[in-house]
Amino acid sequence: MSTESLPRPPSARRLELTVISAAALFLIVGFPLLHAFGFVSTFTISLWGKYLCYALLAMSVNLLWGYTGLLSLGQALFFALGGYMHGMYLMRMIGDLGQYHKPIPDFLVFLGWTKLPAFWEPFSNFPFALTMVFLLPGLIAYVFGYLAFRSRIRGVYFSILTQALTYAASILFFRNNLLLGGNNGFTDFKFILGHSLVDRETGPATLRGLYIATALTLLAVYLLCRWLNGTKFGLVQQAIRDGENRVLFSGYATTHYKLFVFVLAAMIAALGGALFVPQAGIINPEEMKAQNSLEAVVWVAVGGRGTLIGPILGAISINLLKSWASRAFPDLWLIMLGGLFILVVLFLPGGLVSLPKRLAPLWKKLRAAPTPSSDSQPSTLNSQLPR
Amino acid sequence: MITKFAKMFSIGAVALSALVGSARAADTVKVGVLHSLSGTMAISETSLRDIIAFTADEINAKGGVLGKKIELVVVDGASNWPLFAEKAKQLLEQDKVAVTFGCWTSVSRKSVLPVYEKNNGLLFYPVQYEGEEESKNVCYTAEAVNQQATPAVDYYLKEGKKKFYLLGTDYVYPQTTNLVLLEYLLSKGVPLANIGGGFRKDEAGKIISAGKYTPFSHTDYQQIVADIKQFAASGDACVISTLNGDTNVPFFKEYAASGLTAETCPVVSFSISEDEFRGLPADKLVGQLGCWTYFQSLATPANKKFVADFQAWLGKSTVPGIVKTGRVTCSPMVLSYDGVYLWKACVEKAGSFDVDKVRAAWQSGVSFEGPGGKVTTQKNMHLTKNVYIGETKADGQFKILNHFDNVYGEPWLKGKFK
Amino acid sequence: MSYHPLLTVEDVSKTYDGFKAITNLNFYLFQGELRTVIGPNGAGKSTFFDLITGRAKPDKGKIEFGADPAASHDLTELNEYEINRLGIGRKFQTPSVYVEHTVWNNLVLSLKGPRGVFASLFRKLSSTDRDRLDELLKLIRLSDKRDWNAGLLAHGEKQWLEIGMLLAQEPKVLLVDEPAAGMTDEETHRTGELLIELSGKHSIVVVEHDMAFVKQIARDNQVTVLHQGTVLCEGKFDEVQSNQKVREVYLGRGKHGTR
Amino acid sequence: MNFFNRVLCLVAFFAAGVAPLLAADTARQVIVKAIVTEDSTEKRTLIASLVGQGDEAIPTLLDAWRKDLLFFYTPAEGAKIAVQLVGEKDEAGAQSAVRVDTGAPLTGPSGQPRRLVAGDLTPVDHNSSLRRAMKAVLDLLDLAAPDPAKRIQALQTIGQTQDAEKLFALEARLKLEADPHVLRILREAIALIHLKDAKTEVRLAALGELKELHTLSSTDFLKKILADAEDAKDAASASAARSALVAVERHRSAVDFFGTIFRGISTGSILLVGALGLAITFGLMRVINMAHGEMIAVGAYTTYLVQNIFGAGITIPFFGLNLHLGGLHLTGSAYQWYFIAAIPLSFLTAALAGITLERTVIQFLYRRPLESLLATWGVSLVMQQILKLMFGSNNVQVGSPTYLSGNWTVNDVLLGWNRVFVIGFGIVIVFGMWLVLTKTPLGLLIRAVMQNRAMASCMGVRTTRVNMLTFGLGSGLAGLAGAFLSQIGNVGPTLGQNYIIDSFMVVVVGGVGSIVGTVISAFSIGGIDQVLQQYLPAWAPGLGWVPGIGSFLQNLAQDAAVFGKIMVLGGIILFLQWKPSGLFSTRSRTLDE
Repeated sequence: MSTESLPRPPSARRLELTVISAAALFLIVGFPLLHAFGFVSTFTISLWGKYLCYALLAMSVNLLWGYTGLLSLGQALFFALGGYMHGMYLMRMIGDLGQYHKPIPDFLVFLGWTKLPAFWEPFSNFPFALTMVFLLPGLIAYVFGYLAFRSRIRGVYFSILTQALTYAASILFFRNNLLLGGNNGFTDFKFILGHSLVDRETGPATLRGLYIATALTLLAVYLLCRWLNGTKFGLVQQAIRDGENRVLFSGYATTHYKLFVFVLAAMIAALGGALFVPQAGIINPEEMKAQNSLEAVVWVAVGGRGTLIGPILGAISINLLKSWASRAFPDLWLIMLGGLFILVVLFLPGGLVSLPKRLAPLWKKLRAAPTPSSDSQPSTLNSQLPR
Repeated sequence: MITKFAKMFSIGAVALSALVGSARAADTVKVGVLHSLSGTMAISETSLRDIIAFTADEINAKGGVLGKKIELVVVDGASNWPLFAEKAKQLLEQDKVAVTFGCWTSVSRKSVLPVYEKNNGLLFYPVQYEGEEESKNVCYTAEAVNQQATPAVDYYLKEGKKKFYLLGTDYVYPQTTNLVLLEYLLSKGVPLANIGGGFRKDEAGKIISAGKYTPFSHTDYQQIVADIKQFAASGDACVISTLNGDTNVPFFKEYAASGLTAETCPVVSFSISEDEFRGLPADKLVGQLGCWTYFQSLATPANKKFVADFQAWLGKSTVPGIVKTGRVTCSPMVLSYDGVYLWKACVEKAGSFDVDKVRAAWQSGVSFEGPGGKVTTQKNMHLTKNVYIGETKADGQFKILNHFDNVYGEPWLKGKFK
Repeated sequence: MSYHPLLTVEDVSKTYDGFKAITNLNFYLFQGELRTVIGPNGAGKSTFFDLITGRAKPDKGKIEFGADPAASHDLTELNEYEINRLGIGRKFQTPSVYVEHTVWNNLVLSLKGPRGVFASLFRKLSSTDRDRLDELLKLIRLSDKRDWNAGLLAHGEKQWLEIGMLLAQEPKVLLVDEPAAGMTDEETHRTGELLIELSGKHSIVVVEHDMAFVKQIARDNQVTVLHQGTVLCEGKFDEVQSNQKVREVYLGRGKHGTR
Repeated sequence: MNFFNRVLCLVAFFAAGVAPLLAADTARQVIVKAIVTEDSTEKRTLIASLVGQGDEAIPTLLDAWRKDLLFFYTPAEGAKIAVQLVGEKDEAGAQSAVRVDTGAPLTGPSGQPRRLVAGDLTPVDHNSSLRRAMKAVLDLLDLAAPDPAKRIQALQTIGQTQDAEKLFALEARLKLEADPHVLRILREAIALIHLKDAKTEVRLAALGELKELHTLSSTDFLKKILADAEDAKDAASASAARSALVAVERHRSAVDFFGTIFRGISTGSILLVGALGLAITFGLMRVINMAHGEMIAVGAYTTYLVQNIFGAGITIPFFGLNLHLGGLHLTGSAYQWYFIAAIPLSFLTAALAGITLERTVIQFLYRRPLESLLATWGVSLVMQQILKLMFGSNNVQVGSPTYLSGNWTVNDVLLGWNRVFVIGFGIVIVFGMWLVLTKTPLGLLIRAVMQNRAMASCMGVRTTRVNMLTFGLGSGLAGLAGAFLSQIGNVGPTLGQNYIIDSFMVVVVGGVGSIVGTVISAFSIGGIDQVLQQYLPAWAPGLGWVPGIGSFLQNLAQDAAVFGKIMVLGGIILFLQWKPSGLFSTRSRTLDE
């Protein structure tokens, strides 16, 4: 079913489609090609790979917050859980090439273990690990979401509780006794699906492959969200954001819808985390701190919540800014970042994507020329943000 | 839509051009500094950035290394481990630094280790650590467990202590240290009943490690101190603390409030140096012990000069955001300082900045007379150095009680004392 | 009327923090009836609707739905959406439409049909559905504004849209809370006409303040007067209007008759 | 003990005291010998030989030694002399010097008394083993010390060394001792020494005595006796030791129980003072202030500043400027007042910071709670970094005033004064807040505005001002919390992060908008946390039955501090199933609550 809600002339839609296709083509094909021919360094491509993983995390936050009005501060947890599940596979692939040259992961050796704990066994199998990437975060999201939504915990209470969940999980994962590496987490990965991550000859190609996989995943998630938006599900989702009670009185079991979105978002975040781990080279409990969730929320806010492209834009631009500022102004960059968040929330609630529209009148005044066609505004959703 | 993407890519382009970096001047050599200047670890690591800046200025004033001035490339790891790995890649792949001085926590070292191994870089690591690692791409100027923990236990045994309470923050260093200490204490005839803090068992129920572990930033030590108080009630007890960073403050405040003192039940802490002391209630710690390879109170001329030079440098330093008052020197700082000089010595011995040649020079054994005494490089990438045991004073300094000279740095201790 | 009521509310009480909103309320609604409920502010009209629609749970009493006593549903056990799915639609006092959605989509969301997650993902609108929506749009006179965001509509238009949404659900019982508020006289009249037209097919409960409007729609139908959470009296509009007790507590206090 | 034994002891006691005298060395000379010798074992032996001597110089000199008041003085004309510096310092910092060996004033060549400056001299060294030896000497002297705490410490040391030679002195003391606490330790010390007696009946009697006393400090000795008796197949001793141990363990579980209750209350108080400010800003105003933790930090840093102003002053670098705050250079009890002065000041600075925040950011976000969460998070990042730039990234040192140091021990249950103070303080501010909210015009306005902003505004209430003041009050309470937390934990730029999540939990569980709920939830969470910390390790072995992961769970439960916290958080989520709006919810009839 199409919503037929946006009265946009076909030309604007075509233009948007062209731009997005061009960008996607560049990110998926062009960029790796540049790397393959040596115009882009491996450092840059794996850096961008990480940014795209963050974009996946931002997409998941946006699916919840931007479209359903659920501000989850637990997305970092699912991101990290996905990372851990994939990380367990990668740890098994190290084989006996670790510091101790033992067949079990290094941290187990220093904890005094001599054989692999039973729950580690199946993670040598990639399909199993991949299944767990979706299954475990999905299951946790399901149980937590079921309990939270059932008792009608919403708004800021939901945020606070998800934050508490993340916090509880992070302190649990910090324990070495959990046998998941404690503070050190997983690192020193060597192989993924038989390809070396560290070899000087083949490593760059593996990283390029990972980058392409990430870009493709991002595209797939983008298309998924786009499709979702077009269905009645998308309508219900946004209706829940704008007035959940009304939806209830229209006969929709909002709990089921929210639960579905929550689990879906958890899985998207987990997928992002799973792709992140081999490219970043490490996963540890820091990754699931509530601050990371908050940061992802800020990417969405800066990019533009409730839009498809906003979160991607926000995640990439903020991380670029971070990479640059943490080096150029090591003492001041946190102030800059914090200040930026405040300013965006106060003065640009629509985020970066609303900037062209915001600037349009100004542009008009300056040029005294017709606006770059008012129909290029993305959708009414962007311009009129709900509370 | 077009404008959005134009913006996105203009940002990208700016960043890319910034990342590619400018051409290198011929008469300098780039040296990376990779510490956390923000986030939780900034507490400790900022001082190391300062001391390296000082050392670089000192060396440059004397003509540099092989005639080249040191050009520092300082990056902020921001206490974020993936960012550490990213910054390490940046230093090695973009900036092409000759050597990096950096990391504090084990996890940051572990996160950058693959990067250094892959790019064949060289990392100097200056902070006491758990051992169990020996990478040819890391120069461990740090104290190994046998240069800190076991000497402290020896000292306690000589003092007639019979009961040992093991307490630490839950991360690799305390876990490994206590694992080694458990073996060591048992090998010295201390019965299990006299080791406090709890035990960890494997699936067969065999004890594999000991100790009480609290999380990072833990604030509530009431119950643990009450436990120690009971443990120490019958006398001759001591505490071996591997508590990290700021958890020491609530621990010692609670410890003092419970009436436990250095005379009834002393605590030896492996993570409190003069620098950490600046945030601790020193009056509550008088008489507690520390064990390091350097103390600021060392009364050697070399050390006195070092301390004075550093203070003078601080006075006129232009490093942004540097704290100038109330500064002290401590073991990780001195090991960073020694590290820079050892690297210089190795480079000069090798006659080249090439990592393989510098490593070969290191492994051949190079010595340097540092503020803490002579340090000598070893084939296993560690350092032989002097170990000192000191007693804390109300002014935040240590009174040196005992010293062990030229202790060989041994990273692999597990299973050695069975 | 010998047959079983469609909606049975018996001996129901509800307290909020010691405030007795509803006390021992009895109310019966029959198939096809158009019932008007009046009462002063705080008489418990909204709470009454809340109890029926599942927004609030009664402290005691019975609320049942279904003309067949053997297959009736206990509404106190059900959620808002479950009650709605049984065929009880509610129009709120303040217009509550999806302000971020277009008029069309507001109706699409309300259209009778499966409400499950998977149906919403994969089911498409049929041409019958479209015809039905177009028809409704015409009825509520918003055909030319079908692509407007509902938030941009005037107050009265929102009321109409909400009525349209209610109709799209094709409920058995319509609970209508002050439909005329914010409408012009002409619109009010039209609303009244519509409600009258709908009665018979649907059972309708209207809560209203506007006495002219009440008079218009009540006609020969029953009017219930609520006071302090309980039924003060029930009867034809004229009977009620002339009831002494009612005059005392309600009409006597305000301006007589209309506002 | 029979007469013969008593005589023997008497002889031994005197022998110990007289022997050095016979060797013609006075106590002072012995001490000088100990000072001079390089061999630490000999030092200890010499010090130990002072035991039981009546010379008054012993406590004075040993005490001076321990306090670094003994020095080596090397006159131009000869060998170094050990001296003690006594009396007031004059303008040059010099004090009069007394020779350690004779006790006479140190004189110059012409016989005039010399005055020396401590800084010019080398202090005489000591270390902890030496200090322990000194302490053993002093302990016997301390048996008659006026301070009961000192007597207890002396007795414990004597008892634990199980030195039969000191029995006589202890028994002599037994007749004089009136303080029941000291008496208990005294009896324990005697019994411990008797445990080493050659006679079985004496040992059995001692075991009976220890059973009656059931002191915690006797545990290890009893365990040893039990093990020895079992080895020697001495059934009588073994059973006596076992029953004494049972008594001790029973006492220990009582101590643990009451200790846990106290710790639970104290943890609850800390949660409470941290959460009270939030109960206002979040509970009443519905503003999610993620910078609440930084308000706590502002309060803590204010305490730090006040401490420094009472002391030597402080210079704060800030964006290139150096802000100098002069010190009052107070000493002694006047200085100790700094904490009292810091309490209102930390309230004021944090309140001021809160009002600034409200005016600049929050006032625009009253209707957008989720966005206020994001903006205030940005504020929290900025504030952390500013604190870092001003005070450095290191933790700063905040000392405890003397009246908050130490503890009050009731029947082996430790009650730290700082904890007792926080509990009292928690009660005071809850009461104060109740007064402000219910008995003052401001409170009335606050409640009016928070209940219905529009209505209050129509009634002529200046809502913006009330908002500002309410937010200021909430932030000020956070500042107060900071002042107190500085007594318990560390003071650093990220201090607030440690408390923020807990504080939110307390408010959510208590029911938003309810002060009573906040109080009850703080104490419940604190209590449960402490109970789990105390008893989880004991329950841990019970997890062994779980197939496959039994030992895994056992190990995990060992980390009681963490596992307890996780269980509390899990419990909160389940609790909210039962009461979704917290313990005490203010039910609302409006649609979207």
